[in-house]
Amino acid sequence: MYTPHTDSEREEMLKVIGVPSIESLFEDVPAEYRFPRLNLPEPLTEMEVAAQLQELASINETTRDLICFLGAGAYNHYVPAAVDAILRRGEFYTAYTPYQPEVSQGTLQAIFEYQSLIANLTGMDASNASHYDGATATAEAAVLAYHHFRGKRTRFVVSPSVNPQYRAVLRTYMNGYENLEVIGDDTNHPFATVEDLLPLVDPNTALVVVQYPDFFGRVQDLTRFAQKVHEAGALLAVVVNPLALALFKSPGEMGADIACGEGQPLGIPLSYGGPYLGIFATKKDYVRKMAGRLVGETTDKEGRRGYVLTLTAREQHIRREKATSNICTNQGLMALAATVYMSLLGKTGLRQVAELCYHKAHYTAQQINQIPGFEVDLKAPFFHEFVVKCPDSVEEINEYLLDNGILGGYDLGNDYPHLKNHMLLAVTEMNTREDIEILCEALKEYSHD
Amino acid sequence: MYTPHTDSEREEMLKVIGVPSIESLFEDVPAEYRFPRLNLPEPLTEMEVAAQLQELASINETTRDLICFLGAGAYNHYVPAAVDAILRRGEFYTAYTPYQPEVSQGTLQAIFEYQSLIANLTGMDASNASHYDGATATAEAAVLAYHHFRGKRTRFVVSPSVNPQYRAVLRTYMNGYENLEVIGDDTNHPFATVEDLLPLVDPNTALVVVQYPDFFGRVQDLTRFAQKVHEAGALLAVVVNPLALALFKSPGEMGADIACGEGQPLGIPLSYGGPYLGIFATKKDYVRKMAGRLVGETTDKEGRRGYVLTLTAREQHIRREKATSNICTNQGLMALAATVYMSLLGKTGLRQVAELCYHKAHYTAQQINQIPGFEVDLKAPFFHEFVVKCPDSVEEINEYLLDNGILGGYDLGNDYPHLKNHMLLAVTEMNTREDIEILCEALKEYSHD
Amino acid sequence: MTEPTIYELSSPGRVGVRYPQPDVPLAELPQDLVRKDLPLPELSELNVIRHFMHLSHLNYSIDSGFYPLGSCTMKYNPKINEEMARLPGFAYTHPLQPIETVQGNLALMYELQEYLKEITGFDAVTLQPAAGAQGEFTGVMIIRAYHKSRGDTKRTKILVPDSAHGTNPATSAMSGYEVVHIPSDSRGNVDIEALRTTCDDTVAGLMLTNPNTLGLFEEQVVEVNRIVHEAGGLVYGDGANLNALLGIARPADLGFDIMHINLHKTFSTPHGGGGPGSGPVAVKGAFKEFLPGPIVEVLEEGDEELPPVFGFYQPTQSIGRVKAFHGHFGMMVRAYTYISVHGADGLRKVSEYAVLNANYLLARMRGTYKVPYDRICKHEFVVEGVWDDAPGVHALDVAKRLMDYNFHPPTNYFPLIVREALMIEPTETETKQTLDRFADVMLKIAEEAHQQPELLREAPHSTPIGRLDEVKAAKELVLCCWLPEQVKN
Amino acid sequence: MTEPTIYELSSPGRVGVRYPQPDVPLAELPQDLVRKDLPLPELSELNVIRHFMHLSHLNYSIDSGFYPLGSCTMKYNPKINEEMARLPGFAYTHPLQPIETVQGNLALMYELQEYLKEITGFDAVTLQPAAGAQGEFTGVMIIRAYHKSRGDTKRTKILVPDSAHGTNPATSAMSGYEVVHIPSDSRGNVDIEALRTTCDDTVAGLMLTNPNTLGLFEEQVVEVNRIVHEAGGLVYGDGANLNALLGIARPADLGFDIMHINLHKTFSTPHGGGGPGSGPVAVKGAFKEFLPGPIVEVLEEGDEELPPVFGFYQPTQSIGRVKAFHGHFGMMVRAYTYISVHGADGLRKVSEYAVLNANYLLARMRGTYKVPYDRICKHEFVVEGVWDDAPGVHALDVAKRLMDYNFHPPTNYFPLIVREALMIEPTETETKQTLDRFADVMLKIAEEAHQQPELLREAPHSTPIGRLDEVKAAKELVLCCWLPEQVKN
Repeated sequence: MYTPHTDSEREEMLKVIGVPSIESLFEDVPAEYRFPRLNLPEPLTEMEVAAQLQELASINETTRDLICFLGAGAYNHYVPAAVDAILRRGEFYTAYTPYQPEVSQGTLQAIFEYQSLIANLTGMDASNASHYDGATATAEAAVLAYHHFRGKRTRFVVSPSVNPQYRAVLRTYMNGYENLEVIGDDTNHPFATVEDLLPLVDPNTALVVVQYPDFFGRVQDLTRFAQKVHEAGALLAVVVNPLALALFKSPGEMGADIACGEGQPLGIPLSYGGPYLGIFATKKDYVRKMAGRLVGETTDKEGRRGYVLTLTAREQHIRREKATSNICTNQGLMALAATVYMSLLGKTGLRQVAELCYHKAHYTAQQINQIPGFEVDLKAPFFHEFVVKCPDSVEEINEYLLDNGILGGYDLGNDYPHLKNHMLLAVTEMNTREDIEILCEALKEYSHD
Repeated sequence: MYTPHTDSEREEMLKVIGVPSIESLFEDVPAEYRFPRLNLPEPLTEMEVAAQLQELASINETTRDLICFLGAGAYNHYVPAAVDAILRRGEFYTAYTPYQPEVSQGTLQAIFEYQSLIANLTGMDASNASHYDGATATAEAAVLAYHHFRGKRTRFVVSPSVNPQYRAVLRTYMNGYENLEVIGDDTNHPFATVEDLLPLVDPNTALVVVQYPDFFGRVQDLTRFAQKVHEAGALLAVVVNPLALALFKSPGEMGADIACGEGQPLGIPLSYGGPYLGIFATKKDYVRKMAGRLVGETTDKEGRRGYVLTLTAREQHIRREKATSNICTNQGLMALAATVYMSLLGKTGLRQVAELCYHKAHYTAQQINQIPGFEVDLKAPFFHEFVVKCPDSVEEINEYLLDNGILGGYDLGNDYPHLKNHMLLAVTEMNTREDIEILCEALKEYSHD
Repeated sequence: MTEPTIYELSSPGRVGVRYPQPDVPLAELPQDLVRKDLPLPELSELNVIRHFMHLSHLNYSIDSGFYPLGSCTMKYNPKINEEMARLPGFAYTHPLQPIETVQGNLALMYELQEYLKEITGFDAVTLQPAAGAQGEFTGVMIIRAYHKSRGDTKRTKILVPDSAHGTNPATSAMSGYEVVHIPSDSRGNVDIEALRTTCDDTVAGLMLTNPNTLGLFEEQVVEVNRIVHEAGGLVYGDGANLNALLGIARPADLGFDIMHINLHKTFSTPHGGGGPGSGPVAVKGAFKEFLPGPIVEVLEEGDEELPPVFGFYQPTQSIGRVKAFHGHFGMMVRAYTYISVHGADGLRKVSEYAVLNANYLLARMRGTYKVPYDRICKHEFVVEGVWDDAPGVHALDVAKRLMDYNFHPPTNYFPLIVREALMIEPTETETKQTLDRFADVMLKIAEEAHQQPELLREAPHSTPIGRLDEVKAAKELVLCCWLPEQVKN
Repeated sequence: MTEPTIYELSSPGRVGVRYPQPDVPLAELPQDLVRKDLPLPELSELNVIRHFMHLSHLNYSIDSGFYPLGSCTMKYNPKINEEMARLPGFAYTHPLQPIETVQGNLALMYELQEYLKEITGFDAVTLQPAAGAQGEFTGVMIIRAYHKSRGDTKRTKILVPDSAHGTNPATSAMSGYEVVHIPSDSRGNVDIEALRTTCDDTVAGLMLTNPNTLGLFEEQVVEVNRIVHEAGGLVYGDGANLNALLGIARPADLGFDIMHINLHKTFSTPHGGGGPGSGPVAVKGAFKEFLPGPIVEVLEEGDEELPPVFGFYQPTQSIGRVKAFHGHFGMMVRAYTYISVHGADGLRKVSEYAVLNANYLLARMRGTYKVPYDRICKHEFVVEGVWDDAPGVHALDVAKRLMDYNFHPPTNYFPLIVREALMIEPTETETKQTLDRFADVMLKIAEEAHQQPELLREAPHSTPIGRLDEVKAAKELVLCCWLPEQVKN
């Protein structure tokens, strides 16, 4: 326990307060409910809790024990040791939101650099200081569009190849508003292209949301699509994998208005799904509508450069019910992780990792496509994830793979009724050629059995 | 790799130097031996080396996988997480020896606090800033005594129950001097008491070395012994386990002149034997003869308290061949670990750990003593280690234990010809009653088989 | 000393981390899709380490000093928590792994749900929300879904006391509700009469913080909740101030229906310079089926030989997901560790000492600083940072002056109902010695305010940088930096 | 700001870490042996964390800035090394475990031995020595044992050049040898004639550092070693300066017989504020059996299916153990990691760039600072920190003034053969930008020395504390602090 008072200190303090006991500090609590007996396990010492959690952790099978081909929104990348060395610094992780800039320049400058890196990577004018994750960042894109059109445009067109969980969260967020429609993601046509969405985009459309690379790993130039969306007066949000942007054209270059997405691939451990990092960047015109914190550069009286939270007038602690979002906490430490990761890899390293993913995924896809019963569409460009049509249920195949030490792909049947027996496989720089061959061998054996 | 120059920077630098190429910086190296081709494995990237070392590390069986009853100079204790949190701070571990006090007060004050804690724990007047390990600290006690008597006393009496490896190192160090004798540790009489050593202590004796608790775990009051040694004009060095001193009388209180020993039990991981921490403390009279660094308190011009390396005139970098020791490096970071550990546990915690060790070891000893074929001497006081007389070779018993997930004790037959079939068992706060019962069950089964 | 940005430290061609060459045949790249420029900085590993070490030295943090930021519960973040969250068995699991391969994770999540239920008195918990504000959103959307499920469509308002956190009205608004403010009475409680007159069948619910943002326990809390319930509304508890209630009172017992819990406040997960947080939501049984799913439950009970098998449960009338995957698992590991080392008695001690520390500081400052609602406080209290006989000195000046004494300032200008508020929350992990040093400094600053006001107005004097021009920041709006070669273009 | 000591922060009865109650019946304690008082401080975990964080902020370190300390090779300590040494598979192994349970450790140690042999050209290596000084001791004791084994008892002297590290003569003395100093010639090399006239059959060996402590390659090194060998002596190589020779020249090829290697210099294991180091010793085949044991060797060769089985080998004529167990294993993991990421080309690049950086700085400073032996240097160089036309300014003042510019000073007053020496070793991990900033500051300080000498004499001005009274420290000799209650007694 971390309460430091000794008995005599406690007594001295009570005397100064002028009460006889600690209990007397709680007389304003209704007596009948005061001091309930909580039924919790007996306290453990640090030594015991360490043993207990080591035991719990050891029950899990991890991506270090298994060969991992699972992605679908969370990816198994290498995180250089220097990232965690910085994250472990108490000055960063035990600081609060930098509301007092004079004693928070470390956090502020790091976020400013994060904003710069994300703006550069996405080709946008500005990034915020982060959202909770890719899903909520996507939902915040819809919130931005809603406010941009002051609620007058009520249609939100979403591609079926946007991550199903992101679509679900977007729907939850949009439920707060009356009379909106979220359409386009008819999962009976999972492989619909962006062009298939165009007929839905009308003058009442506030936002079109597509993913790039999409949930199935596919990459498509969105330049013409963006033009069409803009012709209808709507905004275009592109859900990105930031790592892919080291290799492929940025959403900014293609004309998107908002780039959002999941920053986990940028140096954040899988950690069973969180904490991750919601990326959100936009063009100049929409900066003041963007939710979440923003750090801006300024100077002090002596002209020294410094950083502050800026445009706080948008935020809930000032505007209360008139705020565009209730967001308060961001993912500061995860944004720091991504900043350190991108700084370490830099231009060369980030591109190299993206290319490794690309080449390894393509090799894997080609190999699997040659296995009887398995089929991969090799025509459409993809990044590091692709759909495998399987001869059997994905669940069964995955069980077989697990017995062979392999964490298989994602079962697309979970989200798309038409994609029973379709598996989504991800390949990263962590997968050696040997891993890939072990996978292919296992699939071959499975198809023989 | 960690060389940051880009090609163009390298060229600019060569130009400023005025040479055409990097090779031309090496023309003073004999041409025939210049630029040998080294036959080393191809370089690995960080990602690859991490995988390779994880693989190597996973081959080992650890004290987390096995129930550990092995001690004999290195002990399996719990290290609170806060210790490593501080050790990981770059400001500490990437600093050099604090020769420049104005920019090294962090290291200097931490060592000053270490010296204070060790002096308090051992009951001595002063501690140095640490030696390499318990063995070399013990050897340095002999060096101190040699110099104290200016080489005129040539006998060193060492108890057979001093750690065999420490005795070996002491002998190696003493080999540098002519005509010394190291006697007393006749391993044919391993259980000789300190009283048995007294007849060897004569007016030519410079130093008597005993261990407390001794290698077999036994604890004995040394007060009268110290008197006798002093009557002969010799010095008494006591090799200590610092953790035991939280429970038992300090060597200072009993009259020892030097307390030395292994600081590993104070928050330092087993790490296959090193780096550990050599403890060395002594009485006022011998401070100026003590080898190794010393930090002293002083002030700056404005009267602010500060710390400096002091009595450096004793050291090799000033005195060269007239120095009492060639010591240069100490175990600064390990001394920091011990300082943090002792600060965290404090008076209460350190005593508590020592008592846990004591009670658990005694319980274990009693239980084993009841197993047919196994015998423990329960009469002599002991701390957390004890000798078990076994019905069979220790190697065979340990193999059996290992098959049952137990890391058995140390085979005393390695060092003491008369102690074949004798095992030295250590029990610490890490061993739960369940662990102890598993051990006893296994020994029972062994004795039945 | 200002630290250059990573862009300014960049040198074209420098590489920080190497990666292997591809070990597979290269695939063709779709040239029309490939990016031509990638304007990112290029640094060495040492560049990066030094840069961020320098930045870290510009931060104040709990690990470096006292951080009495009201409403934020800046307690010590134990180091063991950090170790546990980094155990490879936890850190290297993928959120979509088959449940049979992650029973350790699910067991931990399940137990954490159970602990939070026991501590708060509620019947069901979702761990999904990412932070307090998202917990609030989840809670209010549950209120909405609940009324809707009963066909009760006329409820369009959420009541919010005037002492509430800014998130409360913002949440209500983004959940489609009209916000109606309820005033406080002279003791700092919700004005019961005002509440009574406002409560009718258009009220969906009340968002109540208890202890409130004045640090005061709502003396009429049971009555307040009864009034709302009688009008058919629900009561949402803002759990930001739970640190005062562990083992003291269970919010569900007091009549709350729904509440979020800030793991990053009460349960010691670090604030990370602004996040990540974690905001589980607890509800009474009637609202369980509205929770965002999935929730961890026992699929097969364990016995003496075998542990239980855990899996996921999908509530039937769920408001829908509020984030991807299962919430901030890393934060759950830390909170679980924290609860495990405390147990029931330890948690009660946390709240007792949090309240003791606040009252001690209050006692030491009372008389020198005006205390607008002066009674026994809970884990925090609010004073005025202004004196009638020291014109020109403001709460902000007091706050900035504290920095010169190596203290982080309290929250200031909140709550809004106190003039020039200074909101002070010491937490239970601080020693008496630290509290005394802080109180001494606060008294000294009060003296300075009267005798050397310019010392305060121009403070801080000792920080790496002085007060910053916030107007310029908002006007010129420089939100990112660029590589030198980009700037040239 | 001075930080209180942990003794001053202590509060009687405070507890930082809890431990479980005994789960076994209590044994009786031997009351006459039990300690009555235990005068140790009592702090909370947060007390401890804050205290050491504050202390850390008072340190300069490689991670915080440029550290051009000559002879110390303050290169970047890669973070991956730290992670690898902390892998539970390594960190939680006991040094006396059966070898079949620690094959991972033994494989690593064996490979490291092999790598060090290949890099230096020697035939056998012991990893046991704890640090450079102990490596030297080991080496000189091997020289002693070797001569003794041949019945050659008249050799009583060790030759040491006047530019040697202080450890060399100290080591020779503690190994029972008389030290004979050899002067340097005008190019900074060993004076060959002096060496020749000194070498006779009383010489046991020569301790030679190459590059020497002037940072200069011994141009006659082959001849020097030949002369010693012809006299029947052995040549010991002080490996402190190996960072200049990786892939450039192998010491064994140049004629050295025995050498230690500082893993904490050349192979990037951190200096830890003074240690731990690690000082493996490498020898030519003739001396293998004299090494301290045990040494790791292959017990059974591996094949395509099975890895080799590793075990320990005990040299037959060993000088004996120099420390307990197997040496600083944690440092070996780091060095192994470092060598693995470099390979042959990478290691050569390390030395090339270390030498490039030193020559670049030398080129920038030449003309402003007097260079006593001015030729192409290796990984470091020595200049004078004094000017005839700036009386009253000393090398120490230059060193202290550097602190005001946020640089760590170079080594000063060593080597002794240079007047007011400043010994500068930049290492290969520093960028040109850093070197330029340092050179600019050095030039500026030279200007200040002439124009505002008091700026130097009273430096540093910006550190947490000024120059300290070392005489007082040595005279009053306060070597530890005590609890307040102890002081009272």
